[in-house]
Amino acid sequence: MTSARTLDVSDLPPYEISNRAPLWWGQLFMAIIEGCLFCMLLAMYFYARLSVDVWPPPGVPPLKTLMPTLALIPLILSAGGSYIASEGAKKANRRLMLQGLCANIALAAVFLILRFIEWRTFNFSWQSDIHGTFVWSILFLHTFDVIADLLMTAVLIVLLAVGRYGPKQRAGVHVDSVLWYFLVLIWFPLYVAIYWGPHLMRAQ
Amino acid sequence: MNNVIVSGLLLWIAPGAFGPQSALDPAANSARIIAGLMRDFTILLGIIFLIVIGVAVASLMRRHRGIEQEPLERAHLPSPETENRTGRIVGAASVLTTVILLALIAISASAGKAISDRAIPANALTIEVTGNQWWWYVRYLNDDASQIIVTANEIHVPVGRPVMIRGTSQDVIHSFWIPDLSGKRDLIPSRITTEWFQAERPGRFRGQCAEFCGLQHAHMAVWVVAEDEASFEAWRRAQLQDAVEPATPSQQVGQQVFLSTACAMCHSIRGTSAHGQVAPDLTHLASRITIAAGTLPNNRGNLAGWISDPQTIKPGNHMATIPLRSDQLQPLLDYLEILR
Amino acid sequence: MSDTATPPYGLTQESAEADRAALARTWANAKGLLGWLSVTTHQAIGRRYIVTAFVFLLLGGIEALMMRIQLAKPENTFLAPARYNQIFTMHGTTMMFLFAVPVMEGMAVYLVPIMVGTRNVAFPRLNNFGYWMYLFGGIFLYVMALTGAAPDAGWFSYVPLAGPQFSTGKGVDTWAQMITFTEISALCVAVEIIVTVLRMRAPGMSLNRLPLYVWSMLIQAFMVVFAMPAVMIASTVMLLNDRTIGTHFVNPWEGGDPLLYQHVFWFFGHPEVYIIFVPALGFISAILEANSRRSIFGYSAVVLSQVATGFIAFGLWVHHMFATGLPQIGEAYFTAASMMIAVTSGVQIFCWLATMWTGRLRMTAAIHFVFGFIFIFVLGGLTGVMLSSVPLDLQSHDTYFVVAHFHYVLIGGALFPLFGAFHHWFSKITGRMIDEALGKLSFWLLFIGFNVTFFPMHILGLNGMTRRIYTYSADLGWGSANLIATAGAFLIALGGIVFIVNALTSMRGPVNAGEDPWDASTLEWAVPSPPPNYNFVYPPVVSSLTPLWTDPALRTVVTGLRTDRREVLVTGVTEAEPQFRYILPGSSIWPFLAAAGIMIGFCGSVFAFSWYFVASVLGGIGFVGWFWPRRPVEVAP
Amino acid sequence: MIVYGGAARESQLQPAGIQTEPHSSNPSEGNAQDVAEGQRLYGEYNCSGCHFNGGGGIGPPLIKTTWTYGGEPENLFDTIVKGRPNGMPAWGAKIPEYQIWQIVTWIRAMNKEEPRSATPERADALQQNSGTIFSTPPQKITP
Repeated sequence: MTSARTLDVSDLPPYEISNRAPLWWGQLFMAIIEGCLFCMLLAMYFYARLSVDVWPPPGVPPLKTLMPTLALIPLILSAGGSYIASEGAKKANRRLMLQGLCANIALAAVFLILRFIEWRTFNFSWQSDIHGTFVWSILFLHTFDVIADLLMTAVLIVLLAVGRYGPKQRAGVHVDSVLWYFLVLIWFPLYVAIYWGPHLMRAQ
Repeated sequence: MNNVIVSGLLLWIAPGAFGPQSALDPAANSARIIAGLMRDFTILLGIIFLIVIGVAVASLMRRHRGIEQEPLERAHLPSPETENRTGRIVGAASVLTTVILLALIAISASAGKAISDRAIPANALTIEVTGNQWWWYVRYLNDDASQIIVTANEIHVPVGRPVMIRGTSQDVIHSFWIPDLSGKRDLIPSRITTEWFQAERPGRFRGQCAEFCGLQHAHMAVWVVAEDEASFEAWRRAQLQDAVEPATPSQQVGQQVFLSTACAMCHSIRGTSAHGQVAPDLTHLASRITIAAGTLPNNRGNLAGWISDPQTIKPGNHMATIPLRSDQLQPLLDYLEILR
Repeated sequence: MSDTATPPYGLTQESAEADRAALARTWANAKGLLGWLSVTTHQAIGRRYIVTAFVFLLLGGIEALMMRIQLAKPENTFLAPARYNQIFTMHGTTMMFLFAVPVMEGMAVYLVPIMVGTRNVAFPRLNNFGYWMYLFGGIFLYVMALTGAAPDAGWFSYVPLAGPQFSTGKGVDTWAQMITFTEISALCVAVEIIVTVLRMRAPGMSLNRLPLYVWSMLIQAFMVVFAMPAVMIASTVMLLNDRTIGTHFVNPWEGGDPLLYQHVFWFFGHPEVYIIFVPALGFISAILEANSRRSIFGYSAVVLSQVATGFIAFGLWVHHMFATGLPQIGEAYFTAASMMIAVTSGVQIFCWLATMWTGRLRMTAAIHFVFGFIFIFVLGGLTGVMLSSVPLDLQSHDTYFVVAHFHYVLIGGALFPLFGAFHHWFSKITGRMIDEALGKLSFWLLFIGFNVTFFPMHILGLNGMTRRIYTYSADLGWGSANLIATAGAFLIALGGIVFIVNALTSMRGPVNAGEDPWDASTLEWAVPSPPPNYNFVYPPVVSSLTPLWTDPALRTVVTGLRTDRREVLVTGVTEAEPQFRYILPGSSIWPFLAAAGIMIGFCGSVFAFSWYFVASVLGGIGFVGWFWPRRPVEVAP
Repeated sequence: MIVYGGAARESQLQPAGIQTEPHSSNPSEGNAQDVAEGQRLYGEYNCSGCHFNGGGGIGPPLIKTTWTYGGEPENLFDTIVKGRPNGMPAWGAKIPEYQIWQIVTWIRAMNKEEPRSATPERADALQQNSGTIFSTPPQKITP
């Protein structure tokens, strides 16, 4: 039986937890879709900003930048937690995965709490004017994505805690970090636009 | 001469005479330039189309003429020489296509520059057109406030003088388009958009709203009357006058009916106490060619039908149906007919 | 001749038979209604997409006939204005969102996995979820339309007409939310196609051996990924929120701008029409290759042109807005971009003509449709070049000249290749040959009917007939051309009926199509027709661009994939070298439940914003159930 | 049944006469089209000139719970048709009846008494602007 005619693949591993796994690519394209969404929102924000003379409209003070700047710290650290979890997933180390995910969810929760506190200081709603509409839409969509990702992380934590996990669930832990890195990275341009935009653009 | 070619080219297919609203029968500089451009594009692209279809049909027919083609069954590829020769032909055709398209971009840009907003001459007669849901508010701007004319659904322009249309809209997006005179320009609620043309021959030209604007988008027409300088001046001076005073008792009763019922709530007749701005200005209603934004010719019968039941003629339009008795309607018609 | 008749060299007959029986058991769909709802094999879901999209094509066609009857003569009273506005909006929305994009996805979901030599798409349950979202979206639109809340602001719903003040009732909200459904399903299929084509190809199928149809679907998938988020924002975030919670994205008096909506919508709008058109280019390449007995001339030229089409398509959306008075320099750029995209289509047309000229054509029904494509699409493309010039567009924008143009490029550019593809792959999908004579008859009816209907519209448009008017007065001289167009429309309907009769009668014949009736070159002709759920008993190893022509017996195959669980081979992106095996999930009811939960929430969100939380909770439960691990959790190597 | 003009009054003289048909039902109740028409007419007939966008100014506010002449649709209809002392003109002869019902429906929509699915969430107008709904929008001159 000459092997030239048949390509035997039975010795190849039945799964792989790395960025070569199809699930990782699926999550990457999910991040690209969300990225297109936020980039379009950003472009619209600048379109509206340049079509109006006074930004933010009279009666609305430019947003205070202290609280969101503080909130950046837990956000960046939570990406670290996600990195630890994905490394643990590769090495099938349950303790490392649990630590990483719990750190991620805790720090993200701190980020969200700081954001909800900041929301109470806004004196405009999405119904007040174009500035309110954009700020609230961008903040709401980003928060909704963050919460959705946290829920997925929570379910993964439950699975790991119960011990009912296999290679597919470890792959889940690994690819979850892709979406989280994206959510952290996309927040920076949005943050600069919403909070620093009015100050920078007022300079001319 | 050239628009005969254009119309000849296209007309032999569907023999429809030019209506009063046709881009193929230009009467102003903008429309003439565009019609010429249309002729050039049609001829050039028509030739390309015939060549491509010729090759396609020939390759279909070639199979039947029994020309011994190269044996494909084994290699499924013709000989390398055929491939190279075909490669050169396809390459040449692609380069030719690119060159033709660059040429088309060039002539399109030059034509565009000639009719663009930047080419508006300084002494243009400025007309402000505001689109409302399903009628046009027209105002002739003038530095001297007493010379400002307010009318609706009909525009008179002098032949030979540039005219600039400044357009905006009161509710939704409309589009001001007189095919015989120039291209269309959208009227957008938060912007002022401008376009211009210079009529070259007198005539009556019909235009229609070109951007879908709701229930009666189909019946939102505007008539443009291009006339020589003298008659335009006469028309303008007539429009400046206030409404004619009612002479006969029937006309006076008609005026009372107009002022006491809902008509005065929306319409305005300068010289009377009716000053509603949300509906067309009726000071010179009788001088207009049509009523209800180009829907009906302006005669007594149509006016009566329109006043008694506007919803049947233009379903969904904003004119209220007012129950008028015949002893109110006839005098009202008598009064409206004197508003020259 | 292929893997059914003689087992590949070195494997005994019995082991091949045993593997086939095991695979049939492993890949069998679950039985009963529950099984029908939870099927995850790509052939079943592909067929469902095609049949559902065809039903919506018929609905759209009926709406078109009603419009043509109303416009047959001046001052006609067949449809009241309100009803006519609803009908033309439903016609446009059904054809664009519920027929054109899903049918191209359905064909891709069916054909791409077989053509790249694998057994299923990358994410089978996501495929199931995508189909249900599409079906629920279509049902939601038509249920709301038939109960009085039909959208009536046009298929692109310009604001402020579609805004909260000028479009009362729930019609436009339904339109906006329906788009969310169909675009989620389009995104699901796009991500699956990208990952399937890039990661799960047969070993040896490097990128320069990828069939042209698979290239078209890969490019279309990337366009969907980058274009659909824009309509997600235009329809849901801007229009629906403006109407239901009072945001001011497009309120001109509060700083918003109606043109912002137009920019965001057409940034999606123009790639959308290329998303419909690029797969049709793939059909043309596949049909021409099989029926002209030679591989397509200029393979790399065609692929590069389609990639260029994909990129340029995102750079020319403003030619829909030339009449809004944008600055001159912007219009000049978009004129150039709109004209340059004609070059890429031109190059492909020249390559196909070269293929037809140097090949030996068989006059099958599919080739008739290819000729119909060339005739109609080239004419539509040339009127497109006319429309990309600003001065000409100012005269013909929003007139019947534009209606004629986009029907030429959409029906000519997408529907004719699609009907050609139906005739070409009918034998593969159903196992029976479709009748060629009836096929050619339906072609001539469609071809003549189409030209009789839509060519006079060029003249009507230049004679001033604007778009979307429910009637016109007699003295404008448009009556005769409109009557001719209405007659042509009925001819098209007749052609459609002949095709349906042809398809149904051919379905009743014996399953005798065999594997490769056209002696074509790509891998889908190496599996039985209709293909079993696992496609290949032993996935082939590919050694050339046209595997079935250069190596008909497919002697080199992949062995070693386990037959007691659904396994596929993951290979490298460029050279497709085997990397590792990948276990696919079986049937699962959870995607259907997740889709149903999200549907309940999204339908409610049209009436109250809080229903989005219902959608999140129900959808969340569905997703958690979806990836909750089954026993046994640990995977044996 | 709400006693018509429930406030204590010394004399029996009712302003603007006794209301004749107290219980005619509102044909435009809950109809989204009529609510939108009422909103348009509220601006076109210049009700906003005195009542502004419901907040009141020259005329009394129209978004409130205690109505001097009754807040039911038929009371509002009667107020508009017959007018009221202290400045409310009688619109009976000036505005056709079906349009008065539309304006009444819009007033009830302002008071959130119409179903939400029939009421537009916002108008294409300035939120704080108390003037007529048809204030000309801020003009941006493009060329």
